[in-house]
Amino acid sequence: MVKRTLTLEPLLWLLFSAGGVVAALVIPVLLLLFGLAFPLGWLSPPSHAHMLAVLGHPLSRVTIFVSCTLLLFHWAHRFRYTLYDGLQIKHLNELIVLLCYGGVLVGSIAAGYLVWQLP
Amino acid sequence: MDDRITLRLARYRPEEEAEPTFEEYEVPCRKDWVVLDGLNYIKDQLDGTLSFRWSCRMGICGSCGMTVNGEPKLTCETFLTDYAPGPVRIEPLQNFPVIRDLIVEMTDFMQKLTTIKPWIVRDEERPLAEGEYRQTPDEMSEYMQYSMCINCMLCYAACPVYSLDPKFIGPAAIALAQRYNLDSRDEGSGERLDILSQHEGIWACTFVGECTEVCPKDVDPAGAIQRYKLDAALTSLKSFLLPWGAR
Amino acid sequence: MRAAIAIAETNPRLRVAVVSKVYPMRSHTVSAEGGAAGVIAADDSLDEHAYDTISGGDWLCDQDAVDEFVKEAPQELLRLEHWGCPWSRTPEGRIAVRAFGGMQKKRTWFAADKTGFHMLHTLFQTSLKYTSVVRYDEWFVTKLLVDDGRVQGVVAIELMSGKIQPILAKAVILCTGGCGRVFPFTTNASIKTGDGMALAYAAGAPLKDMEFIQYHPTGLPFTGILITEAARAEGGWLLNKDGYRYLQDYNLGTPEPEPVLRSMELGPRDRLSQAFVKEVEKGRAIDGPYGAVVHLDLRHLGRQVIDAKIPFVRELCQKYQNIDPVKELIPVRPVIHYVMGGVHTDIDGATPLAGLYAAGEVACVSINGANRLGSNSLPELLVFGARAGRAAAEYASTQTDPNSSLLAQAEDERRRLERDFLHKTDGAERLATIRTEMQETMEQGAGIYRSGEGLTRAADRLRELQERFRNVAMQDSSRTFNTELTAVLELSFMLDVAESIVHCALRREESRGAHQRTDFTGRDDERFLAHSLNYRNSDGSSRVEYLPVTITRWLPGERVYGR
Amino acid sequence: MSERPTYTPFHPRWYRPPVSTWWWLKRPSSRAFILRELSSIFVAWFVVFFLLLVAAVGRGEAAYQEFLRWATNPGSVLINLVSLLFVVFHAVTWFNLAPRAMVVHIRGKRVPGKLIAASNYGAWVVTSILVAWIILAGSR
Ligand SMILES: Cc1cc2nc3c(=O)[nH]c(=O)nc-3n(C[C@H](O)[C@H](O)[C@H](O)COP(=O)(O)OP(=O)(O)OC[C@H]3O[C@@H](n4cnc5c(N)ncnc54)[C@H](O)[C@@H]3O)c2cc1C
Ligand code: SF4
Ligand code: F3S
Ligand code: FES
Repeated sequence: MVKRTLTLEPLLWLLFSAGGVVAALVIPVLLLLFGLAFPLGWLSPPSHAHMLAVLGHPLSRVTIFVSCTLLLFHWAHRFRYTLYDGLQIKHLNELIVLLCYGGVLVGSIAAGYLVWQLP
Repeated sequence: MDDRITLRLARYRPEEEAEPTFEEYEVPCRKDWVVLDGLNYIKDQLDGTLSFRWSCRMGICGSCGMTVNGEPKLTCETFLTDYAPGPVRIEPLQNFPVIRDLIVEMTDFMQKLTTIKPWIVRDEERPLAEGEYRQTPDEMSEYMQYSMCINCMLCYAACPVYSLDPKFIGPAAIALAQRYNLDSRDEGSGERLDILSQHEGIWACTFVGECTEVCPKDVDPAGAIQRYKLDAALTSLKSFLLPWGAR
Repeated sequence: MRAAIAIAETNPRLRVAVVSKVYPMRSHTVSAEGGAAGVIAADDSLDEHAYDTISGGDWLCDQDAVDEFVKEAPQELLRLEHWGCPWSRTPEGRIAVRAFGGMQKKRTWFAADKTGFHMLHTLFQTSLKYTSVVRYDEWFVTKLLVDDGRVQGVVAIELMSGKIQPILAKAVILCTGGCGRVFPFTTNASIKTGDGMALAYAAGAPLKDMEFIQYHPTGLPFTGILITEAARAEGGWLLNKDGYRYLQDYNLGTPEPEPVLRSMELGPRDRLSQAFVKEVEKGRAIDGPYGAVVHLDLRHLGRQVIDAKIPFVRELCQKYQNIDPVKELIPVRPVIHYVMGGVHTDIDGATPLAGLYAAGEVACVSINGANRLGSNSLPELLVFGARAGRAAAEYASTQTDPNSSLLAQAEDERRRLERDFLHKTDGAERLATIRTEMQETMEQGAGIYRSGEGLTRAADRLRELQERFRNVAMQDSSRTFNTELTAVLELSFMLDVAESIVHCALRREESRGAHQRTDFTGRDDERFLAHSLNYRNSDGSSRVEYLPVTITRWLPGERVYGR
Repeated sequence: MSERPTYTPFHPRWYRPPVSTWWWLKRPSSRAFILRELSSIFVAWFVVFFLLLVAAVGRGEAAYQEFLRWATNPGSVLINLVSLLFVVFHAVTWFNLAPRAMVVHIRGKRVPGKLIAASNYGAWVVTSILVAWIILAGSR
């Protein structure tokens, strides 16, 4: 039998897709609330205590960490190809990969740390 | 009835010039004339040196693809009146090397087509005496859409990924691979996956969707590729998690 | 393509060159819509298929060939199924069959209404599997190389580069399709210019039954795009100006709401096209911008049937005529569709010229007789393609390598092409003008109804056109993809084929199948139950001989439809 | 073994037109494509913005109020508005295209694409309401 060539591409693509789903499902409503509705005073923001309760729930911590990581993967994958196609700089491949997935790593660590340190 | 319309044609004569130039011709613009009729009029009446491909003039042989006003089209089903009052710009298909005038070089596709094994792969061939493979209309409808491809190359002309990286296997070839993968009679999807999961295969496609946009036969190569990606990703995830599992 | 696979399978050590002036999947088979006949239904039998074919061909078919054909057709179609051809299915997943003109049982296999398309792509894609098949795509053959009484290769132009080069071979199989383009109004693609017939004729092989040219009764006016017979098989009606199903006046049965096999709209093509001419004479046709038409009515079938069974018909009507057959009548008229005649071959595709084989529309094995039945041609390609492939492979295995004297011949041919066309600077005749005049001549002289007088006139005009052809002007001297060069060569082929058609038609003083003489209205089995064979004499003139038809089981009878 | 079917090795002078860097400006559909691809940047921005929020909540009441105040500055509102538009664009294209990649069979019958897209939109509405409800439950 032919040996399957193992590449990371399928894995990255799955992460990208999962991130795409998360992005489509939850970002709009969160941005609407925190980015526009609260700052512009359409709605009054929740109390600190409530936010702490919501975010501090163990389930939310895990969700937030995972979501952030997936979103970053989504970004990295798309951005990488945008750079390839839009600017035709595929020859800088290594640099781009470093930039994108480095970003994912840094972002995930940050997200991990932040949800961890929530009181 | 006999309005006229100007066609601005890209000409390229490799023996004489380094780059294509444009030339203008005036042709009758009749209600039932397609761009191809205009070109034939030029070739027959005005300038015999104009070169282009065509054959069936009924949208099935796939040889008459050209760029009409910037869009890839089958010229035998693109009406002149839709472009009145003109002028209409006609160029060879994009993303391919131009051999001459409106003729492009497409052996690249022919080679790629062979690599994806577009035939029924069976571990064991069924003897003729045992009759046909059973296949219900539902099973058939799984792949039917992808078998409609006429190899007209419009999708390649539209795909930006192909324009930037000619090594990309490209929409029609992948759609045809899917056509056989999804055929209940076929057992070759594993072999094809090895070829298509290389970087120039499915993963290079960023789902621009242009290919589906321009396809005259509603093959939906973009969908085929997406579907393939999902299948391929799950398969490789499986073999990643259970490396000692099946195969 | 079928032949190439057969060779590759028969003897994998033989190297096969497939030479085609277009990419193989662009060949004209791709346009065939309706289906391919092969006996598979439980209530059907090989004998019935054979009988339909023979009576449809007005007893001019060789019955041994027909027997072989009907026997192998289902096998070949099945083999195609195994190669992946998406034949339409019954709900249980078996092969579905539909009715077709002139057939008394439902036996036509179909892949919606793009049968030829699916067949060709399946064949082409399957052929990619065989490493011994080398393709010469977009190579245009200009001459057969004959030496020592046998054909040993061809001379071809590689269009992309303009290189003129011999391709030597131990055997050559011609599969170059028909010659519909000698007429002005045809369903045939621009590549169907009778090249193979002219090549074989020039090399000394005889052309058989060239006078039999089939008109298809339902083509769209102007473009000549074909509306498949399947449209009638699914229940379409032909109406004249008064909305009347006029076929009932022509001894083709009585109108029923449901399609009845071998009756009315499902009668054979020659009869239907002849009825059209009569209808025009009676002034009951409809005047359109491109001449008289009648209407094809599909409206009563409803959208669902149309979309499921004949979607391509709807697509074509909408795209090219701006008509939706679900709601509107389709204007149609008879259109040149198929040539029954071709290079004379035996039942294994072998021509009288050693080393030369032919299969497909270019050949005349003689299963089509004086009128081909719809859906018999596609299986013919398969059956006789495969047979020719096997026979040629066997022949080639016994032959020595082609001798080198051929190279000198090829060199001559190259010089001829360059002198007469590429480097030609004089000449005053426009290529397109000669072509148009030839086509008009053919339509006037050798159309649905012919007369001795008309044919003689046509023969004279063609002679004159041959003369004028010598004075044709060439504008393009480029080597790269010189389509003017191919056009001029095609014209020269077509002129030869046209002359052959007219000569054979003039000699055949009877009316049979697609050949209807106004001056000899009856069938004359005494004198003409025979194939015409058109040879080229060494001085370039042509000669027609006759070969008796092989009759094994069915004696000639009357063709009866609609009863 | 014989060699693979080969094509004519002869190469006349072909002309290969260069691809412009700005190819994606030429056709409306490719412009839409680039916009969709660019949405990823705003996804990244959202992650940053959201993590800032999480950080602020983590540092206590004062920091949280500070964050809310900071979010009212016109620059941040503008970015968030643009991001919102992009992400909604992303969501719409994503949901519309999903049925093409996913072919779902229920009892052997293929589920029509429209239904899949519709259920995606349904899921979108439900999650949005759920998230909003969780958060707004605590607003005064
Ligand atoms: C619109 C339409 C519908 C039809 N529908 C049906 C149907 O429903 N059922 C049915 O049974 N039949 C049907 N037919 C008839 C059938 O399709 C044809 O008879 C058949 O396809 C002929 O096939 P072929 O292989 O002989 O030739 P083609 O498919 O025409 O192939 C000819 C090949 O020869 C090559 N060639 C020709 N000249 C040269 C040269 N000089 N140098 C190099 N290469 C050359 C060409 O490039 C091409 O590849 C239909 C025909 C038409 C036009
Ligand atoms: S997928 Fe469509 S556009 Fe592409 S080659 Fe096939 S028919 Fe043409
Ligand atoms: S246009 Fe190209 S990038 Fe993919 S979706 Fe189509 S192949
Ligand atoms: S000429 Fe055949 S597709 Fe246009």
